[in-house]
Amino acid sequence: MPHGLDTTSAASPATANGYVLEAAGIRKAFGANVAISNASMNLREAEVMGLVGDNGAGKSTFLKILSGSQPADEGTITIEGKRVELRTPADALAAGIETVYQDLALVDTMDAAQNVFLGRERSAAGLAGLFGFVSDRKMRAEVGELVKDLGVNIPSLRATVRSMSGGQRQSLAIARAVLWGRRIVILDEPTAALGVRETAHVLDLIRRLRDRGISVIVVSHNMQQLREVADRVTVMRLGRTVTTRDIASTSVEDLIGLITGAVIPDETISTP
Amino acid sequence: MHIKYSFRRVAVIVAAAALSLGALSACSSGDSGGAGGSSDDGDFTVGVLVAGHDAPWEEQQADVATALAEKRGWTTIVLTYDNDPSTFTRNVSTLISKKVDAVVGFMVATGANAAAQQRFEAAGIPVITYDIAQDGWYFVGVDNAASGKLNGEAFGNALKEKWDCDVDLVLEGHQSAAGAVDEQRTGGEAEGLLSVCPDIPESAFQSFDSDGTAAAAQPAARNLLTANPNAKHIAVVGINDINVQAALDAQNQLGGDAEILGWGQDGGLIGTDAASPNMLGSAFYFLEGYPHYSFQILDKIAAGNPPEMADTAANGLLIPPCVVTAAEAADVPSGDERTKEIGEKDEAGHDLFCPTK
Amino acid sequence: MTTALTDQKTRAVTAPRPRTLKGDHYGITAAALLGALVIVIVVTTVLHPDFFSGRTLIAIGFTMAITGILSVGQAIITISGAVLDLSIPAGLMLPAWAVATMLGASNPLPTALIVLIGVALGVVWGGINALIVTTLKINPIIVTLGTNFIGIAILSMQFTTATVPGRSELSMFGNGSLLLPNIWWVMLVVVLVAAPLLRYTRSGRHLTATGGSVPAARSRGISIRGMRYLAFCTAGICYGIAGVLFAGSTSNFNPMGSASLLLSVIAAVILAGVRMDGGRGSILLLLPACALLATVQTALVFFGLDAAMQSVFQGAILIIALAGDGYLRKRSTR
Amino acid sequence: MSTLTTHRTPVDLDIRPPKRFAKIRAFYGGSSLGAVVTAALLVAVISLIVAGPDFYSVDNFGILTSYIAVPLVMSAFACVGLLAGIVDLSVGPMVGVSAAIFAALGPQLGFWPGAAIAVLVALAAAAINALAVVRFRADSIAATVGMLTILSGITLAVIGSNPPTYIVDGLFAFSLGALGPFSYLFLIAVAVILAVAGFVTFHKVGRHLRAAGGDENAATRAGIKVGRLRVFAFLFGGLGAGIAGILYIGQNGGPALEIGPSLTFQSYAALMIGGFSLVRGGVGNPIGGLFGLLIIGAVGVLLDLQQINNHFLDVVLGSALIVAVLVDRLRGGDRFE
Repeated sequence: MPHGLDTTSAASPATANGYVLEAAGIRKAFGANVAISNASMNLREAEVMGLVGDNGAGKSTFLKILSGSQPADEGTITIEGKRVELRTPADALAAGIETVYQDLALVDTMDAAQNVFLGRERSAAGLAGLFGFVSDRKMRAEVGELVKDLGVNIPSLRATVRSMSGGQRQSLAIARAVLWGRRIVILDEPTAALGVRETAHVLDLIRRLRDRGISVIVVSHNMQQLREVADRVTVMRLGRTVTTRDIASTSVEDLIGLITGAVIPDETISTP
Repeated sequence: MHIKYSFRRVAVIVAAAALSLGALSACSSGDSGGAGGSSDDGDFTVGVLVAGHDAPWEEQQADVATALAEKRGWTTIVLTYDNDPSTFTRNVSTLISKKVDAVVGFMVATGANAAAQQRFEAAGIPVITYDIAQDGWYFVGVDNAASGKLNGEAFGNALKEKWDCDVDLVLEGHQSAAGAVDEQRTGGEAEGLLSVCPDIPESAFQSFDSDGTAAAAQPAARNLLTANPNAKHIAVVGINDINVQAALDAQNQLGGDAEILGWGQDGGLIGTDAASPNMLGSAFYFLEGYPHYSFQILDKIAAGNPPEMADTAANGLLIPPCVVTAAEAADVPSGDERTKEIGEKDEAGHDLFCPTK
Repeated sequence: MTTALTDQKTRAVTAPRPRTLKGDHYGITAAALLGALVIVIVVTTVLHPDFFSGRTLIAIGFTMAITGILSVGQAIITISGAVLDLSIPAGLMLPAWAVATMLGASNPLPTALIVLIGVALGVVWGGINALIVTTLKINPIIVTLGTNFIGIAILSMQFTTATVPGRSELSMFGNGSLLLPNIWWVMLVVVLVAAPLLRYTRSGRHLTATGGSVPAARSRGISIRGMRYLAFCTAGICYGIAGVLFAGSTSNFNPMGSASLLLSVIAAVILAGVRMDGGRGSILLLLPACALLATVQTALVFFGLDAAMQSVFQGAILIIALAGDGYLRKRSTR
Repeated sequence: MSTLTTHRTPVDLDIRPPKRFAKIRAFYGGSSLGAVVTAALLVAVISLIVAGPDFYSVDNFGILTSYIAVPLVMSAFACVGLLAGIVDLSVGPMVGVSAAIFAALGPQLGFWPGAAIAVLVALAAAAINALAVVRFRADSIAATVGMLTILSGITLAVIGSNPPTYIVDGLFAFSLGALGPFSYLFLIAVAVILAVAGFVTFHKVGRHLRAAGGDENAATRAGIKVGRLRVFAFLFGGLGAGIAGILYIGQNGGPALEIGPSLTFQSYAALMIGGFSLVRGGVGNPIGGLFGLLIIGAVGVLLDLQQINNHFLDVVLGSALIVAVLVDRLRGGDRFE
């Protein structure tokens, strides 16, 4: 059985500060089926981290744990130096982690502003607000600004998501993550269903997130895209994180080798 | 493109619609009436309420009423409420707004009758009810309890002759939704049977209930027959021919050597080839001919001389039941023919068609 | 091994909810149904020994026969992904009325021909529903809700009571028994023919696949429109047969007379474990499901419970079965 | 890559082919109420042609508005369930059972105790539905069919062969009152409709209900407690059914077995004509339901005026239902393949 290096042991001494997110020794099993064992990741401020791996390598399980969809069996997650327990999506949201799911998690029947503020609606002014009424005007204004700021093109803030194209939906989902993700945004296959131009736009959005000081984790199968947008990349294989490398110094061939097991990593995680 | 509607716009639409409706109604309220015929013009208008479309006689009753009204130069407004109280209430409103001079009909949505009575009374509209008594409405109909008893006695005599009153099981085919009519007819028939054959034990009387369709009555009767496997002589009574026939069919399906005989009521099937030979008899009420009786009251009302209120089966206008055996029933013409003849002659169905009068 | 780099599209299509591989627990459903059936029979027999008799069997056979045939049609429609056919009352009543009318004619056609025409009318009814569903592309549950109202209303304009001559061949057959009611044997044949047809023929597989996933079925070249027609028309055959037998075993009926059957049919299909979202379900399990419903109905009469209580029991069984099934599925998909 | 700088260019990437009936779609997409308002106007015009201007009399509006008042109250509450993605087919029978219990107990126990018990029974039925559907994940249509069967049994047992009569003088008089062409009950029902419309549109909980119906997964991931909201929707529908049952008795003076099925059909047909959907949650507006019922009621009154066989109402309703859902699909609803 190929054995990846234990990334945590090497990483931990140097990470006391400077890392936005530290996940260490994460393990998750479904019955007898161990989905991931000993998965780890360190995320710096304002960087884009790629997460790659073959099908079944455990990427999505790792993501689900980081986004609170599934609690981990073992391991620790630290956000800005503080231990956190992520048991539900709400926990992750509270910890400042926003996730853009592959299916986007947009409600088709609602409009852009309503979707962006879903679950965190702005209250109406005065008494009505106290009774739980919401203000669409406030929300629309905020979303309008955000959308302008991000250069997202949406036909109308009142149009339902149903009437939007794939790229517009993706942009909207990312915009939502930007608005709420104070520290970390996780993107699961953000370009998988998109055309060329839409893909370019989404990649651009990701860079803008980084420029705003947000740390981004991108799961992707597309090595070229990752090379365009990511700073570092973490490789998973057979339920483990085998290595993390600077993307600039890693060739696509090396990455594929790491993913498939043809290349056994011989160095520890890249130094900060 | 604004797919999400704006609440303000909706409010505007609603307000506009309300205003325009109000304006329209205000404009036209001066000359309301008209369509369907109202009585403002001195014409005598009769509201005819039809319970539904479950049996042929329901519409035939309206046909006869219309024919008799035409004879007199009156107008009719025929409304059907499909056994539904809220539609019944709507019909009542319509008739009141049309200012009809009187209302006749089968009022089977009994829960809503008291409220309807209050409203008709307030509007000064006299009402004639068929078969189901209501305080304040003229009663026209069969004395169901007495009629049930007559049927039971005729049935009892037949059973005395055939089985010497040795009956193990008496099935009562109820239709509880028909309310008091069911209790009186079905209960009365059982009572009449018992008066001829007093030795039938109380435990031999067992009931099934149906919504008046064979599809529901047949399994109910079948299960009840199954639950009484040891009965050798089975008698069936019921509110109508359909319920009795369902039990006869069920016994036929179950097989076995038990004998079964039935006696229906209302004459719905008796005399036709859909009736089992084991249905010995039934009673014609000539329901299609009820308007002949109610129009006698209407004649007095139209003449400005309404009769004294008689609103129970005890003091109302009673229609004699026509108790017949299956053989006698074969001579009675079909419902369609009877409807036509009564409409033309304005005579009682009993006088025209009852072979045993 | 570079598939990982190219399979993103397929992943996107098949993405979200993981479906269990254990999936269909037909075995558990069958065991539960048969277990419940045995319990009902044993308890009733212990308290009312008369219950255990050939007569009871015949009574139950009559009660479950027409429901059983109709539920085969309903199950086929549900498995094909068309959710529910709420137009069963009209689909049964149209052939039943036609058959009764033809039998009552002064110079009736040969019985075999009448039966054929009746079955054909059932197919026509299914075809009408399929036509509306496929051309307007509206959910069948709404289409059939609408067509049922229209159909029953139009039939009501045609007749108030239909009577079937008691001495007709069809009535003799419909009311007769050979150990079990003749119409029960017909139902058994329908089930035993439909089950393998759905499971082992190409068309049956396609039908099931369409119910499982329309995009997947279409991508394999299956005509979705064709499958809708197939499902509704096959169900129509069942309605036609049921309608003919209904006329043969009910001496008189009115247009609203079959409304109460719909609830029993839906109950049977649900009890048999046919999934409402399509693609899964066993025709054979309809047998114990219909048997259980009919047996409970008869047993309750032995306990002296009236029609009201029978409704309460039937509804309660349904809710409990659904809740149990839902709970099992929830656990197995965890 | 040069494409990196394209973010400022409009990203109009709708690569789907242009749809047929684009203009019709745009029109009906312009307001979710466009279709039903158009239909209502159509019915109004047809009535004018068929019955003449006399159709628009104060009397007729009084009849129409009082006839649809009780179904309107029931629909106002029940539509919240549809928005939350549950279909409760047993709300009609809940009205029936509430009416039967109220009429049976009211004369003995008095108005308030009778009313309280009636509402509690409806709520209990709704709670069982919620338990089966939310906790045990039973299919909502199927489970509520079971509840429908149970409730019709209970109604039969309560009413028996002798439907109770209970005329609550104040309520009965009130049900006959009208402000011009609008009956008081109708005005109350409209107020309820508007309140519910405001609630589902502007209130946080209402918004979450619609999200839960629109996309359960997305709502869950946004931290919304979908299960709890659906329980609320069930109970809300039960509460409305209980109240509607009492109003029903107030207006009609007694219950009947037929109440349940006909009310369920009438209300759901109205809601679907008004833009709700049985198969997807999150769409529809209570005000659409109001127009839907106005259409159904107007057709009923028209049939009365013209003395047309009630069967035509069923034919019209059945067709209207199919057309309404077709329109819903054309303006962006789900296609059924």
